[in-house]
Amino acid sequence: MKEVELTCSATAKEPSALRLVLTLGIAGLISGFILVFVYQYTAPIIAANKAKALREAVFKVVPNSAYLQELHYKDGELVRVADESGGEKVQPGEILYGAYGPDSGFMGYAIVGSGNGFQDTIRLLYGYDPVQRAVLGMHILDSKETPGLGDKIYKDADFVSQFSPVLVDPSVELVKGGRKADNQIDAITGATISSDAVVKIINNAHQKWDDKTKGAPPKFVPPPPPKEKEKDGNE
Amino acid sequence: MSVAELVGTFRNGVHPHENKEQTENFPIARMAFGKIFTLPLSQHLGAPSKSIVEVGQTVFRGQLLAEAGGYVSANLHSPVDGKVITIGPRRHPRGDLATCIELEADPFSTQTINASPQNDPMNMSTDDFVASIQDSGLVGLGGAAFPTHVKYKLPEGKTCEHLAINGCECEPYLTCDHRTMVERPEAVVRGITIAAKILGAKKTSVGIEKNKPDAIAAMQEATKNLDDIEVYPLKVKYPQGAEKMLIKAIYGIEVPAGKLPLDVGVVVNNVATMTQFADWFDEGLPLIERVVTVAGTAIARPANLIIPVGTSVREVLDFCGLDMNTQQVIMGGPMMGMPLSSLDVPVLKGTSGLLAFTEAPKGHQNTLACISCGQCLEACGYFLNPARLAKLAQARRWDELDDFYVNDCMECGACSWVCPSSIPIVQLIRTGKGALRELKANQQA
Amino acid sequence: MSATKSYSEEFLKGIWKENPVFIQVLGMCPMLAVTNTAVNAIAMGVATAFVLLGSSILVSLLRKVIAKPVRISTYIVIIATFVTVADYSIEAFSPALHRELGAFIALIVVNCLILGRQEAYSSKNTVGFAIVDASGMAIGFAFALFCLGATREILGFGTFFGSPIFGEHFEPWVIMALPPGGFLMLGFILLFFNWLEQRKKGAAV
Amino acid sequence: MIKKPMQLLLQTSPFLRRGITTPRLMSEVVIATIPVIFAACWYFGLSALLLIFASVAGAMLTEWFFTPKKSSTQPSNSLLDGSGLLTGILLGLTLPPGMAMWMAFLGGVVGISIGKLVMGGLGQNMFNPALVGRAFLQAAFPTAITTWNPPATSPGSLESFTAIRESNLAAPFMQSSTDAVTTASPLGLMKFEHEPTPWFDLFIGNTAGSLGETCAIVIIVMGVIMAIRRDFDWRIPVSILLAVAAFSAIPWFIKPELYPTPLGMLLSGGLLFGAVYMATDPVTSPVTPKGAWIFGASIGLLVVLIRLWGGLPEGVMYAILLMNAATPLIERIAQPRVFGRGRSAV
Repeated sequence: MKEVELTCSATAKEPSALRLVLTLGIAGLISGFILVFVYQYTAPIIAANKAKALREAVFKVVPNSAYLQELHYKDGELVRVADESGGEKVQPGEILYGAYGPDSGFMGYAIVGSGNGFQDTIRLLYGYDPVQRAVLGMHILDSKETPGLGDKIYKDADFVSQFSPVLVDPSVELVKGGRKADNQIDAITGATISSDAVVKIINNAHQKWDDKTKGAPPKFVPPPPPKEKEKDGNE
Repeated sequence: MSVAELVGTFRNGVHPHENKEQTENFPIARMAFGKIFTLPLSQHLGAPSKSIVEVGQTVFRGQLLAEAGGYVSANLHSPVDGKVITIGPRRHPRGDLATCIELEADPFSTQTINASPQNDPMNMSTDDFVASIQDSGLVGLGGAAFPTHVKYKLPEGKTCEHLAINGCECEPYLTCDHRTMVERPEAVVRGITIAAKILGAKKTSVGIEKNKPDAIAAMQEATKNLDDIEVYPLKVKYPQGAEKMLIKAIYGIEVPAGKLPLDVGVVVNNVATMTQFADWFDEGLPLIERVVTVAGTAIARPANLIIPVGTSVREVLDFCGLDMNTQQVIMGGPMMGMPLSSLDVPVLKGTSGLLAFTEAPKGHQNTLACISCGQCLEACGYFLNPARLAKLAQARRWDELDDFYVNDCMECGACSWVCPSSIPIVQLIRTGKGALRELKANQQA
Repeated sequence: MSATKSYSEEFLKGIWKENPVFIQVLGMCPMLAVTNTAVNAIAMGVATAFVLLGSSILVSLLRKVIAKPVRISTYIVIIATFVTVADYSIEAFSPALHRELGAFIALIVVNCLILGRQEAYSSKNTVGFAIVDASGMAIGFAFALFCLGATREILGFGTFFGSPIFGEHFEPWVIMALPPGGFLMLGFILLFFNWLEQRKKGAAV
Repeated sequence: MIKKPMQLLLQTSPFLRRGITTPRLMSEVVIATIPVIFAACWYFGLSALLLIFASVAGAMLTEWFFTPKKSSTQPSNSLLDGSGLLTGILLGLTLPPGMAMWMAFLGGVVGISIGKLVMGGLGQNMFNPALVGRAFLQAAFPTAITTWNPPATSPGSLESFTAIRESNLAAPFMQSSTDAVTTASPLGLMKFEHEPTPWFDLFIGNTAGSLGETCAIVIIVMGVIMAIRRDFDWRIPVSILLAVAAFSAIPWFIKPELYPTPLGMLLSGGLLFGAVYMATDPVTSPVTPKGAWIFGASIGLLVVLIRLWGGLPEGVMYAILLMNAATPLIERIAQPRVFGRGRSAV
């Protein structure tokens, strides 16, 4: 590029410090204004998107569910995260989701698990029924597995459908050449390591939550509808 | 049991087709004298000699024509009875013009030499001996033409334990040393006796490659009553005739880089030089003629000929029946010799062979990419990395050549011979050496 | 700078003669990472175009105000602003796309193409020319991304804009869907452009 | 008759040449692959020929397309030196028998273009072109290249020779892995099932694997012949095999039930083929004798590491490619000691 000026002109007077501060100040001010405006406008939409994505995932792994609420384990029982008023914030890793049917009846839990795959960390969500002691469904949230091979853990419908349901006792087991028992998953040919990772993640997550989900599930408390409306009205 | 009998050679090296059968069984013959003799004043290593004759002066065979121009220089004698016709520039086999004394042979002379034996060398002091050899104009007859007397003047503090006599003749085609050993073993032994006496060498070793069984037999026969001379049959391998390789082959000693054989107590001489000692001291014959192998595909009657120094190459080749379609004429051996651009150049003191070919060796024309096969490394007697040197030279990275010891290279040509991609490695190394020398000179200036 | 330059010339140079990817080899990071499908490539191209255009206009407007010693910092602030705007907007309106492009949207900040245009052009030209130059460069960049993305999608997934073109038995070239495939493909495309160039030269001789 | 003045050639010494040229060396290696090709046909039938043909075609066509034409009548050197042909054959021999022909062709194209031509042609390439082609195929078609067909049940019979695998003939861009009969390679069996393969089967080649790598005996014999003819540096295969034997013996002594025997390591997978035909590529291996030892031993170590503890059952290809990259470095530190000097200072 011929236009590039390689050196500052030596004859030009060195600008004052005030000028430098002013320049950056103006740039920062303009930038700030734009960002505040954009953030104001997009933040609720982004939040709504995220919530919607999560809901969809939960409803997928717990079939026929229609409502969900965030739960966490406190003082020997699972309680709603929403009940925490002013208390310490709950870490995302300590949250699981209770899924409820259209009649507000408890359908199962949706649990997030993560662990090492073939390439990178795999994050997944699985539905769990503490009564049947079975995984109801599995959905990969995040993975960078090899396209065409490892990515079959979410692209291959046959593999995914094996998780609805699969028994967790004594543990979910990976086998080759077809599943023979209700706690078995048939590995994807050529992607044994990725399949194994999925099964391991579920087993690990189950170990963590097994005892905590043995008690009675908390009741579904529908969110107060007027508040939502108010927000919508503001827009 | 010596190291030589166990090993019998040096490490690495190559074995080109010997091609000696053309001449190895013919006795040495004498070529008829020609008309014109051209004698360059510079036909040895070192300073050119200085002419002491005038144009028109009549000279006789064996008469001194030019005196040594310095310590590292040699005298020059007339090979014929005749008349000096010019002293001026003539074509040198190197290709350039050099000052030469041109003689016209006397057509009526019998060309017999009227010389008398020198003093008894066995009773001479070293200094007298050295002066005497310098008078004889003797230079190394193996090819480099290094004035012989220099080797016999041992520097202060150095002693010579061993005298190594080089009868390898590892260059293909050449058989002049071979025939000399077969036909004049007693002259070789006489020379060795003189040399060993002067040097004070305790033992003399004659290294001969095993492809010359008759020469080995003749030398063994001639030395069977002499305890201090031993004949070593060596494995046939090129470049075994190189001084340091020969020392390694016979004694198993590596001469340190940049040092002389004398630093490990060895003096190396060619067999032909030994016969010259005998001729000079016993008959008074200075170096005015030598045995030359004339061979090659373009030669109808290959031979080993005694040829007076200064004879025109054209006369020699025509005498041996030169083919009309000759493509290449080489003075010396095919591995280290020099190509002639013209046949009208004289035979020199260092000329061991004249080879003429109807076609140039194949594979020279197409240089291919280096595939790093490493064969040049296995050929190099000095364990250099010729491929790397050639690449550096080609890339003109002269200063890096020194890191890979380019100056240790003796340019034997084994790497070029072996290269499957026909890369002119030696040529590139020569170029690199020259450029490096220039670079260093400039840096010092 | 000569006064005779025309708008059309300034516009076209970015698309072909000084194409940011094929000729200047700029902006390699997004180029290699997110061009595994045509859609991703175009989205990245549009996002970059938005940032480039926005910051070029602003820089050109402020070119008399910006003090020389802090100009680079100022450009970065301006560029970062537009990148954040683009980031938020994509996340709000197309979460799926945002997930695909991931961190590479934020990395537009360090795309040397954008900073390069500010330093080399917008800071020295009027708004009109800055817009024309930025549009040309942006289109050139997007075009290059598209070439790469389309080829990689066809080879890596057997689809074009998501619709299969080879039928169901297509064997995907896995590597083309991975970042190394970007390197390979870019190499091949550069090879192709050089080959074209050489042929043109050859024809001219 | 007028005597024509002689035209004397002026060259520098030496005036003799050994007469063994690079194309001749290449063709000797090509000839040395013929028994391997024959063994491949014996066990895998016509598929072997089809795949080799396809990869050779890919390699040669690319070479021809990109090589500057000197004149219309005289093809340029690089096409005739046999290196492209050799690359094609070697690549073909490293492919599984069920691979699609179009993939083999593509491998040849990539191997020559990226592996050789973009680096500046023969002698300039850093990586073995055949392995570059195979690495590309491995990255692009990981399923197809690890799908092994079992060898013919009655090797050498006419039916098993002419029975072409359908997957070989897959149309360009289409899947090749439709063949139902697949099996695991000996290395895969050992790694994932801890099930060793009888060494005699490995020795004669009656196992699943790439076309050229299964029959150990043929490769060993050809390797010995080539080493005697000095077509390559014998130190490289010898040091690779010694290193593999040595390094794989250690874990085997500790846990014989979990790790393969050193003999099994030597005979299975592409180790012998890689050591004899791939690692010995002169261009991409060190020229110095010391360098050859370092190069070979490092390959052996890497092979053992990848095979026993890596994610893949086989590691010969990556081991060789990695050491190819290290070759200039090795050459730098492994200069030979110069005659009459102490340790080389470089």
